[in-house]
Amino acid sequence: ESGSGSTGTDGAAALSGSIASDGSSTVGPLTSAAAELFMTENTGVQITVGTSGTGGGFKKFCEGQTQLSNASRPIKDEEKAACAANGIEYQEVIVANDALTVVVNKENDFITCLTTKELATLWGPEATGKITTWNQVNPAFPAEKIKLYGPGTDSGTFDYFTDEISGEEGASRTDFEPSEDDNVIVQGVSGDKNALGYFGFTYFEENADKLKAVEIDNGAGCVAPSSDTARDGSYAPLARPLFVYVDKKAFTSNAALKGFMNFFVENESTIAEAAQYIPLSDEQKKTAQDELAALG
Amino acid sequence: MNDPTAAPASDPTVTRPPATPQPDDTSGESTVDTTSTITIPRMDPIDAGRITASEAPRAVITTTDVSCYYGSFRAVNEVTMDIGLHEITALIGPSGCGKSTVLRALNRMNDLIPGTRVTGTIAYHGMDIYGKDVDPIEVRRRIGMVFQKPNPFPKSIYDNVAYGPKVTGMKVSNMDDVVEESLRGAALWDEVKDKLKQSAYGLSGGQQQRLCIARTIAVKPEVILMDEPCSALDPIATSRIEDLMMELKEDYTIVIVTHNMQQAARVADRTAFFTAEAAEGHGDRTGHLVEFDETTKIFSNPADSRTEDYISGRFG
Amino acid sequence: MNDPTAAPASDPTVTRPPATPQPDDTSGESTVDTTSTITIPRMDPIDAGRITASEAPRAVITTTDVSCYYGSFRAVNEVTMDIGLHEITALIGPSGCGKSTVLRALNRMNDLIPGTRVTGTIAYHGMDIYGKDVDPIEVRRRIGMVFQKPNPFPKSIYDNVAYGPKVTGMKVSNMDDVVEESLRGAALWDEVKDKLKQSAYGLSGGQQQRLCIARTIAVKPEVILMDEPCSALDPIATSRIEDLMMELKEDYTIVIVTHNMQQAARVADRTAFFTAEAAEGHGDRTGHLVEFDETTKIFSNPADSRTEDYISGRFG
Amino acid sequence: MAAITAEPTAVTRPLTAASHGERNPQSLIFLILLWASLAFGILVLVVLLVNTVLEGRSRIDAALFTNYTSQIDPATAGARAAILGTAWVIGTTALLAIPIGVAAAAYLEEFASKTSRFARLVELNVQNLAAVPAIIYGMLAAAAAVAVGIPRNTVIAGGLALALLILPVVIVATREALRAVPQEIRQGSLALGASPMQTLTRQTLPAAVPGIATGTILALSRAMGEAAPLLLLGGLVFVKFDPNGLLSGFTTMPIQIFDWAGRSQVAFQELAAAASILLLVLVIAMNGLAIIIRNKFTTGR
Amino acid sequence: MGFLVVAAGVSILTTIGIVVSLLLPAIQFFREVSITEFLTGTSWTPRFQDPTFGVLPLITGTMWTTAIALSVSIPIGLGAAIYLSEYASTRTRKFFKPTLELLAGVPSVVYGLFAVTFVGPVVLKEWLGIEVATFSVLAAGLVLGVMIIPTVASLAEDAMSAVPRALREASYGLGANRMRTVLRVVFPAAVSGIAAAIVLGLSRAVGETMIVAMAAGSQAKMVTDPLEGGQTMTGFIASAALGDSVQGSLQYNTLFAVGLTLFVLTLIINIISIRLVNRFREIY
Ligand SMILES: Nc1ncnc2c1ncn2[C@@H]1O[C@H](COP(=O)(O)OP(=O)(O)OP(=O)(O)O)[C@@H](O)[C@H]1O
Ligand SMILES: Nc1ncnc2c1ncn2[C@@H]1O[C@H](COP(=O)(O)OP(=O)(O)OP(=O)(O)O)[C@@H](O)[C@H]1O
Ligand SMILES: [Mg+2]
Ligand SMILES: [Mg+2]
Ligand SMILES: O=P([O-])([O-])[O-]
Repeated sequence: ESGSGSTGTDGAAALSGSIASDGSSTVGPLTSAAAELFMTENTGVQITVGTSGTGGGFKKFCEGQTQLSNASRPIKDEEKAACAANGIEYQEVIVANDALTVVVNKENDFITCLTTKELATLWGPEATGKITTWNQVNPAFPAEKIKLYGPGTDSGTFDYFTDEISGEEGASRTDFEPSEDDNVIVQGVSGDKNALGYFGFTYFEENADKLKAVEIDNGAGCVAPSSDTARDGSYAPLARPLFVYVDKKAFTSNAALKGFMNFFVENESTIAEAAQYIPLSDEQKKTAQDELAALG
Repeated sequence: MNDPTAAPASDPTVTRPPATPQPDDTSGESTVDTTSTITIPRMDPIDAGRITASEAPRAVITTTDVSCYYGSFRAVNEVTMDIGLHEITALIGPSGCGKSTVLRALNRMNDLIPGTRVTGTIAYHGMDIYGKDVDPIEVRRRIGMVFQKPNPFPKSIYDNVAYGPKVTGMKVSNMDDVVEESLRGAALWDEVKDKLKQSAYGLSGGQQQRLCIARTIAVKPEVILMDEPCSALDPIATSRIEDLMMELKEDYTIVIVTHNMQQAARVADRTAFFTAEAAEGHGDRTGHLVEFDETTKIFSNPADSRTEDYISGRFG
Repeated sequence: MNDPTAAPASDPTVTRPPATPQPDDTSGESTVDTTSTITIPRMDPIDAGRITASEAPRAVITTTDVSCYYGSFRAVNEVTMDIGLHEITALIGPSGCGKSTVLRALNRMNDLIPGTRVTGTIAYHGMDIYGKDVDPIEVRRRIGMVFQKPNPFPKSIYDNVAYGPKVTGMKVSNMDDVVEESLRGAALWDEVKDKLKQSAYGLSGGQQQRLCIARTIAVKPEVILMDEPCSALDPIATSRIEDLMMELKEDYTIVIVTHNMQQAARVADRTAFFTAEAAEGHGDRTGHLVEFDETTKIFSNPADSRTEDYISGRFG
Repeated sequence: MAAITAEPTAVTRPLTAASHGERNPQSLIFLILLWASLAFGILVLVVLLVNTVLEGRSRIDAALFTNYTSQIDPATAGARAAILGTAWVIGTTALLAIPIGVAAAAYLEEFASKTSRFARLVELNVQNLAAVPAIIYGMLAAAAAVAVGIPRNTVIAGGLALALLILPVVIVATREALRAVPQEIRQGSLALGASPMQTLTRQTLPAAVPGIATGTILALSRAMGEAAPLLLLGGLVFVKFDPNGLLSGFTTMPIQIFDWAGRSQVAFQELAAAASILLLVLVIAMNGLAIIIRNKFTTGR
Repeated sequence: MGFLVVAAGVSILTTIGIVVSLLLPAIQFFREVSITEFLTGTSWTPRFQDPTFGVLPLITGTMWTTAIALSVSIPIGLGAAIYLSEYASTRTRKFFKPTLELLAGVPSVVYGLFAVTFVGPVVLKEWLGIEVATFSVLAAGLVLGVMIIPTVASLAEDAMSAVPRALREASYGLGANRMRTVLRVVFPAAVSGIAAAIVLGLSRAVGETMIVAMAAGSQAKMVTDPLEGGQTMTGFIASAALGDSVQGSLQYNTLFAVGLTLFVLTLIINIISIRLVNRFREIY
């Protein structure tokens, strides 16, 4: 985990060294894209990107196994404690925006918009084994069997969704197909007319031909997920920022890591576009740059 | 006899002009009148194209220029001989000379070894047993076989005997009778009648071999081929089987392979002596029939010096 | 001879009182003076505790009450005999009577089969070869072995012969000489001298067997054990090997297993006849030594009726 | 000699097929069923191959071999890191498993007495280990890595997991190869006064090499297709570099395929299929090589 | 020589390693969760907010995929084995046996892909009109079955080939045809070896991971309908390994409790199989 070569963001001299990152499967592709662009210029740098989920990533991060952790939610208190216990200091860096998207099958003709209350009925812990047909969610819906797909319990998306919808992090029904692998959700929902699932906006964008995004009504009318609604905050409550957590010590000692982070933030909009993410607003970007600069 | 590598065909002691055509057995067809049988013409074994025993009885099986191959290896070359009805014919010769191969060719057991091939003609009552329409299964039912190592099935004694009639679809009014009769025929009934339901593996070697004979006669074959049936047995068991063979020949025709010359001398009416000589260069040895005659003649006054050498134990 | 199941020990024809202690060979120790040899006392074979050949020469190997086991199966029971120096000793008997087992016990080749066990004493020049400090490898170097099937290594002729001297770490000034000398000793030199570098597999069966003999004498053993060395060979090859044995006995002591009684009669000075009788009930047969005497005596005037039965071909 | 009573032969039935022959309806139906069983297996194999080839053929190109995987541009992404990673991991596997496996087999087959408790214990262990699910070996290797304090996602940990996985197979194959060496060769050598160890190294092992090679190649080809144990090592990562040592991070072909198959874009699915073709070709080639060696060996004897 | 003994000892070390690395965390696990709850509970949600730790859903998942797999591989595998050992010419066998064995060589991720993209949606849904879920126990089981055909076939063929020629010859010599010889002599004589082949197939099916992880679904529930998804023990371990848990946490130890269960299960199966194999080895 040591880096060498000249520091600086200009990349004039190629860097070398290795960087291990893990964490959110929502953020993973973005970091991978960043790494990919970075490594074409710095062939001596080896960056690995794992996708264990936000929680899984923080576990490794706080054990010192990784220098970067991708997160689709802020770090939790117990994770902070774990890091502190191991003497790991970190900096949270915002890298993109996301609109957590609820999707149904393309052929689904009864759902275009769901209220947050309906989502709570559908996904709340009490629903386990009880809410099994759509008309139980809304009498206007047909009495078809519900089939649910969602991210696994290690994912930040799961934490965020349960927090916003059930009001408590982790409070979810248990009888759905959980997967850390978002394509499983794509496959599942696109293969079954009565299925519903949720995940990051990127996955929806990539599969817009197979899936239908559900508009969300948070009391202020139905809003569809999009770059704009996510950035302007109207897609509530499911719009969220995405983060990368960086190990401070590694940042200063590992030139490759420093170079990479600077590159990441500098070229944030290009990277986000390439990976089909919702880029940062100018203000968000400025904050991120300042935070990195403060690290030295 | 100084050149062991000489090809058998060029051996001066046995001259073999092109085989005289035999009635009914060269065509490869089996649509011949099924009642006809062939009487073997008496011929001097040296002069004749066909090596026959003198004083020949009616033949059950006649082989003409039979060669047997394992893949490309010719194990036996051009054997021509006749098996006489209700006789015991012994095949003797040193190890590897092809006795077993010839024996197994007689009821198409060789078919089961991949890559085997038989050329020439083997006729059973004048019918080519390798003919196009011939069912090898029918051949084996009529020409039964007993092996060197007793090989009972891992079943009860009763089931061992009943197996043949069952699988060949024989019409049997009472299987118990068939089993008893067959076991009596093999001189085993008294020893096993109280333990018919016990495993055949509990019998002694000699009893097992007699069980195998009982099993064979249960399907009522006409000919029984035996490949060294006593070589794994002790003297007492051996002499029992030899006695049994003498009884059986009243009803059956028997061909026996043995490496025990005295056994051949004791039981056989006719004896065929085979040997194998190495081909030029490398190890492959092809077996061939040296001499076939009445047993007394073979043992007292063999026509070929190699027979004499073998009989007198000079090799083998 | 009417009860084949009688245990050998109760056989009336051979009475065997507890073995008389022999000098030097019962202790299991091998620190004996290596130059001492034992002269076998002359005793009547029937009355004596030890079955010995009459007119016994100096013994190279003496076995006392040797029984051999495969696992729990006793293959051979209490064999007591002496192998005379510069003699050819033949072991004969029907299949499965334990000839090979005894032979292989003589140079500890049986060690290699898991579960084998030898009881009693086998002494080589008075030293117990199963003694605690004895290295079986050294035993095998001094007591070489030739097998039934020629078993050359998949190497060149030269390498086959050179293998033994190499692996035993023999001091050899010129390996070429050793190879030539050994091949000459095995009467093979003239046939192979131009193709020493070719694979041994290209030789005929008889040549391969002589190569195996050459290979054996290359390590300069004192005794050569041969297990049916000719049974896979044709008459010419057989008689070459027999001639060779007669030559070799000038320099070596030879023990040969053969199923060809005439061969024993032709080459052996002394002959031991073994047989196996079935134990009560089930198939396991234990082999034992029936008679051991000068070859002429065994073949002309055997003391035991079973020997006579076997010699005259009544079984086996 | 007994008098010959040449009685006229009874009327002889023809030897043609009867109802109990080889071609009766029962037998034919039975044979058809057997044949269909075999055909089914082969058919599935063909369908699988054709299906994979149809899906992946558009991505069988140079980029598949030379490029790293890409987040942004699946159309030009490749399996370079996975191919090299597979080579590293399988190489490590071979270096660990072959010497240990051959030595263990030689011990069991040539030296251990059947009654020795140690040998029996080893034998029982080998038999049991052969049936332990692959994923368990992943858990073991992960624990071992943690125990010695190296990261789990390293070539050495992957090689260890796979080596332990195939060790029983190598042992069994080697034992069979040793057993197939004619006893006469050993006896010939020992009877000349060669020590058992000399006999092993100079005669038995050389003669068993083809058999050992056959079994080992098949085992390695199995290891090459294994993903489960490596997943347990945290092997599912985005790797865009060539592995360069035993402590290097890595990905392998099956993991890369699993990763790509888990992505939704069609281009990644095609990439997964293309990499599957590559992996299948490798597996088939290794199987073919093993068969060639085996055939050459058996006919040469 | 020392090296040989040490090498042989590696297998023992491996077993000890497996037992230790599974048992230590599993013991931790069973400090917090009673064995009874673990073995009899019908709800498996260890990673949710109110975790439950009944392993039965995973076991039913494994049982279903295994049962389906065996119902494919036993008849097909034995049929192929009989054909190859008793009917095929040497040439045919030389070609078809290795070809069939390729089925076992196909990497399991490739099978997984095949199950999800072809067997489920195309074969079952489109061709056969069976309404399977996207991830179904049925599709995973069928493909798993295909994968273990060679396992069953190969060992069964060995067992039948081990039946002495002499028995076959005795049967043919009595005029029995091939079918009867096979069914009445060879098959009964080889029965314990054939049983061992099936048991080995069983243990392969129980232990296979990637196919079920990719195709059977990831929802741990008591499986009652093979057209639906379900999670197996191996599937759970794989998916839990994809997400990560802190060493020492209950969730982390769960992995090892299931791993231990799997290990013990395959061990039992294997002991049965060894017994069977030894029995058929004893006969000849
Ligand atoms: N299945 C086989 N495949 C190839 N060659 C064979 C086969 N069976 C026998 N042979 C060869 O055919 C030749 C004749 O063998 P066969 O068994 O007929 O001899 P035999 O006279 O019966 O010998 P023995 O007295 O040893 O039984 C030998 O060279 C033998 O090696
Ligand atoms: N490796 C072995 N394991 C178990 N039993 C064996 C073994 N070798 C031989 N036997 C048995 O020991 C007895 C004696 O066998 P041995 O080979 O010594 O007989 P033999 O007299 O040499 O017979 P042959 O003339 O057939 O060579 C036989 O019953 C045989 O079955
Ligand atoms: Mg024979
Ligand atoms: Mg012998
Ligand atoms: O993978 P997550 O972004 O849902 O943690």
